[in-house]
Amino acid sequence: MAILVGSETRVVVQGITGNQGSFHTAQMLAYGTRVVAGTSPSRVGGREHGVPIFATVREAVEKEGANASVVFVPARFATDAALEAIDAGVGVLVLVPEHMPVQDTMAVLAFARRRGVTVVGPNTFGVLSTEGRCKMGIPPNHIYRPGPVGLVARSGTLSYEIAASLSAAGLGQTTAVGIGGDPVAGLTFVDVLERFEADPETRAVVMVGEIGGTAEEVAAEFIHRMTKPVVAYLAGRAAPPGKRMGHAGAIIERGRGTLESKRRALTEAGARVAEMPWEVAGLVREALGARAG
Amino acid sequence: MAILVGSETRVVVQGITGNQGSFHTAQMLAYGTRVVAGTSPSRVGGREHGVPIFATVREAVEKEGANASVVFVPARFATDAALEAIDAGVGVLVLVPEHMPVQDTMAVLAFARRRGVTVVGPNTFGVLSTEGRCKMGIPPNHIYRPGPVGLVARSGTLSYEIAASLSAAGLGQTTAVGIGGDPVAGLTFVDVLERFEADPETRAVVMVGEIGGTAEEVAAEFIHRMTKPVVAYLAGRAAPPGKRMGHAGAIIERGRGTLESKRRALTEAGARVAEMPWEVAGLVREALGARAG
Amino acid sequence: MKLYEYLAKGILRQAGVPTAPGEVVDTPEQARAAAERIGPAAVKAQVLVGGRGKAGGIRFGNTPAEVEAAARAILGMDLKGYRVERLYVEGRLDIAQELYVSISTDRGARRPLVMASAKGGVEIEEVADEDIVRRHLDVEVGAWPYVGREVARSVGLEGAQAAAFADIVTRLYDVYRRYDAELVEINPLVVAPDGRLVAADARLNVDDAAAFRHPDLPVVEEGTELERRVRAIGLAYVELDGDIAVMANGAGMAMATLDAIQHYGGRPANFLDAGGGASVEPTAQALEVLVSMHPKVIFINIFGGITRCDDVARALLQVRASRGIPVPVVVRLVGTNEEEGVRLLREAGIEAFRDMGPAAEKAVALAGGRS
Amino acid sequence: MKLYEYLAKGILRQAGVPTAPGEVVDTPEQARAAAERIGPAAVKAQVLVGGRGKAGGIRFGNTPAEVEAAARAILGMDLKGYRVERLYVEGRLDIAQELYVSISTDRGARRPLVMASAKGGVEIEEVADEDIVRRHLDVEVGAWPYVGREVARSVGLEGAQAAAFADIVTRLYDVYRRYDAELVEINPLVVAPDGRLVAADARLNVDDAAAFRHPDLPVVEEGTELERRVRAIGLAYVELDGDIAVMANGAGMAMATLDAIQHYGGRPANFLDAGGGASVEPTAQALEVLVSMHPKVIFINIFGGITRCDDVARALLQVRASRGIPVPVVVRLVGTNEEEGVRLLREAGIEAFRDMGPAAEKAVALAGGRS
Repeated sequence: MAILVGSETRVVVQGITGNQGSFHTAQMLAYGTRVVAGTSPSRVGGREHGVPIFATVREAVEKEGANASVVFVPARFATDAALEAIDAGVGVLVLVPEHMPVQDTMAVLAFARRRGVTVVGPNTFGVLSTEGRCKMGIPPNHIYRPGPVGLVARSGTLSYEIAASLSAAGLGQTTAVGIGGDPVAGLTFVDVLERFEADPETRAVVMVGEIGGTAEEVAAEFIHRMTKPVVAYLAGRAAPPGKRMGHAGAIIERGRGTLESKRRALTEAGARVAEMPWEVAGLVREALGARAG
Repeated sequence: MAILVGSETRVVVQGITGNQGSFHTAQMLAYGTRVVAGTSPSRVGGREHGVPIFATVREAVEKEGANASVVFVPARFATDAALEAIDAGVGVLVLVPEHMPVQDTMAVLAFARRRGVTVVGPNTFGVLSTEGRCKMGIPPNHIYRPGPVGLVARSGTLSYEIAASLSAAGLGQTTAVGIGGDPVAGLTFVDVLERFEADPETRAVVMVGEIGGTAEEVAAEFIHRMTKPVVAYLAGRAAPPGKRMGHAGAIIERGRGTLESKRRALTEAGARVAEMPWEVAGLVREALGARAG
Repeated sequence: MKLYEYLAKGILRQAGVPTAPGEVVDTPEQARAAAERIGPAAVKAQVLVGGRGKAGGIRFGNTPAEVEAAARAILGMDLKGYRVERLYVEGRLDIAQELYVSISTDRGARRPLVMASAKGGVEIEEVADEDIVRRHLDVEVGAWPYVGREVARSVGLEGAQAAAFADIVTRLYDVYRRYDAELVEINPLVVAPDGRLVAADARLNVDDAAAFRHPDLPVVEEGTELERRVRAIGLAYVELDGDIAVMANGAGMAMATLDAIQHYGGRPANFLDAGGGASVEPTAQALEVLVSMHPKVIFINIFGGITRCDDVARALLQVRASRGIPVPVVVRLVGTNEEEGVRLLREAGIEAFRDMGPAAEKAVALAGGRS
Repeated sequence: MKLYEYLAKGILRQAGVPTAPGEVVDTPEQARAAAERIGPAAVKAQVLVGGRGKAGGIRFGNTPAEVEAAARAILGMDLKGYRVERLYVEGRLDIAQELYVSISTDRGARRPLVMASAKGGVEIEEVADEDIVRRHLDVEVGAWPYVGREVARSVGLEGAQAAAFADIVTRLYDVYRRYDAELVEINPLVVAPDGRLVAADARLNVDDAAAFRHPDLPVVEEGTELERRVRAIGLAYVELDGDIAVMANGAGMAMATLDAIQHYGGRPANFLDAGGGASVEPTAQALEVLVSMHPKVIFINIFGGITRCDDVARALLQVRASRGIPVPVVVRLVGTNEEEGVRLLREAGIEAFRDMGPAAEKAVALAGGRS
């Protein structure tokens, strides 16, 4: 088992003929993902890496049975692409682009809520499930192994670092989910934690947070009630207030979003909080051992 | 029993201090309606016909338990009033004003749909239920009698004419509903027919339609499946195409909305269609007799 | 409120929809001057009726002299009851294909509706249903480019043309929203031989109820002179071709009253809704309009709900006293304050009816019976 | 992107929010001239930091001479690291009460949030929670006047003032939407002795990601000169006060890298995200920036997912060859094409680390150990 995506996920790639879209389509296919269609304004009727190209997501849904979409178009076209996918009836929508206007994101999420669509991102590396071998997004294929750990992160590369260290320690993953680095995102930590809590294969959860907003504090409230152990790492201790640390969402503003607040909330909720990324695997092993004993 | 409103309906009047609002509040109270609050930008904290005046619908809901609103503000403020009532959590919203912009009405209806609010109107005389003595709107109090007939109409005065003739013939009404004379309205004929069909006290339905749109044709599809008899009268036989007959919605446009099309659809659906308004009562009596026999 | 083609085109052009160059003219000489700037041109009557082409309201000219002659032929024409007083001189388009596209309000669905067809150039009612693409819009989302792309695909467009079409749909929706349109239509949307799309004819109907939001929009007066005059005093009025002048309270009642007259073989002269709760003054104004029409009979049909019967009686007697009513008046009067109203009329020698049917029958008889 | 007060006020004024008359000036003489037109005035430093008043960045003058003197005192001041180069001279307001109102994006709720308080005039963070009214907006409906009326009631306003407040909320939301604002704030919203409401100070922060929709908006350059320069080449960069220059790929990795340096007692000189999948050229550009900072050590921390380790190695060697790197470089390099990258560096005499911790520790040691 896994969460969000799996063997039944039939993916349409929006923007399949672009540099990013084409490269990652090949990578997703290599991982085993059922990429059944792509969209592009050009080369309609042709193929990219063997995948048929359509003008619209609606056609991809109707003709190829696509039920999930991953968006690789440039940020300023991403809102249109997202609304198109929701309207066409996909169930899961992964928004890879960085720099989507926040108010556009809110409009997309409102429409998605009405249509019951799960939105991952924007500004996310995506989702990867080891069982069913489905990847929607951009994480490197080789670092993940099947196993009992659910991984949820705001950041891409930092989560790859941690996934690789888990894999190296023999702690494979059920699903890795990127909620994205933007201030407003579809999936929250809580949304993902709920799914991991309900997923029978997931036995422990690793949560990679960072400064900015209060998503980690809200997650802590849920962690209180979780039966599965949670190990957290939080990035941004060295960040000064008022400065955006790369991610649009990674900023301490008006006294909110400090690392200390997040660490305290998570610790009080019973999560094990690693000081450094390389400590995560050890804490997971300890948590799994403690739970088993 | 009755539909839409009844003894448990607690009404807030939006625009209670205006000429219309004040006059009809007195009428509604006289009928027996539980008018529990009014709103007005002026005289907040005061009373109108004994009804407390608030600045917002939210306060009327929180402090007086209002669960339905009837709007008497001028048309250009009606959109704001309607959205306010929906947002404040009323369950039934009656929009009396004529001349609300149609695109505003669509926005109001979309919001109402999301919040599960029933909208009657705009450009409606409202709703009156004899059992429970609840009137939201402007129909004259004296013409209705308790009885087995459900009445639904686009037009006010024409439906009063028919209600009075029913009452005179000893055929009282469960509920009279005005869906309004605008092209886009909250309740449709079908919405109301469904409720009458489900209402145990209603034994026959009178439907007063008119030229314009295809609401009567759509209603005919539902009437096919109804167990209760329907008597219809349709106004506008003498109307030339392309001319608006008073109601914004009463116009034959591009070949749609003709009386002939409606009459044919209703007749084929098994409804009794009266040629003239004064024939309605007789057809109802006949229908009830036929059904009883 | 309908806008003339040239106004609709101006709005579309401003919204970024491609149109041909064009100028509004009032005289043949102006048409010639316009043609000198524009080149070969279509000369189009600016009247608010469909089917101008078939009726001779559109002509073509290759030279300024031809355009002038075309203008001379059209100006002053009677097109379906409207006199042509203004022309639009527009650069001629070479046509590879004619498409149709519009956005209107779908009453039943309570949503905006995009309609498109690869068979444009004729009134959309004449296009077979299976040749029309229909796509409803979500009012809380609107028309983003993807909607246009989907519709473009459905009418068979591809590549750059599909993109141009999608762009036009988005811009049409902007116009639909910004102008509170009931209908914004491009028909035909011409595909030029070089593949470009150009709006060759345009309609824009604005919701009357939203006119207060568009004070800058030039008001186009629709209807006959009498209709305009009566509407100016705030009453719903439609001129018909019969001889029985009619007043009733409420739109539905007014329609039913016409139907009753027709039912008895009479011919109503008008539709007039005096309002569901009108007092003495507006009712008197409405009556004066009826008198001024010189009908054979005046028929007043009142069911007093909010309207008070005594007010109606007073209005009638006031008009009779002030200017006289030279034709028979049939009054049906029931409902609120009925007794007082009937008494007032009786004292003035008018016997009011209680029932609508006999009253209508009497009015028809007084007008000379079945026509 | 933050806008200066005077720009924010201009936008609010255009949107119909009442403001006092004001002028932007660059010199004391201009301030005097402005005061001659405006009368008694506040002279306000135009810098993008809060708490200007307390820091001496706002002064008052009753006469043109006093205003000129105030301007002279403020111009050139250092306010929390920003030099004052521009002033806003604004008509003085008589104050009966100070309110607070703003619309911002609530990340958690994923909705716009109206905040209001009867205790304005101080930073909202300093206002007790129970004195702040919070009202989320539905993005598909927006802020119609009723929302403002509800908020007005909640902060205790009545009558004409409640109506004026409601109107301001609606207009603020228009600005929030039209300018893709992250925050639009009026603080204080002054209640004048005659009861009128006037925006006395304003903030408008625009979403950087939406800047492409606002090409006319004057770009306000935030941050230090170096930060601006690095951002201009498209990299996320923040200047810090340490001596270890840092580059990593991905924002999260870059943050974690700083944390690791701090963990071992070192002080990072900067945050630099070279991108999650950057190729040779941008990586080389980023490295050149680090060299130009004259740090004690350069620390490169790469987890190659999409980023290729050999590309990073090539970029490093390229910069070393072209301009030299006069300080020690510590490299941690794992992931995609790791072997090739490590080999390239080894051939050039650089031994790459496999693990982040020991690499960070080494960098700190080379910089002189714990500070």
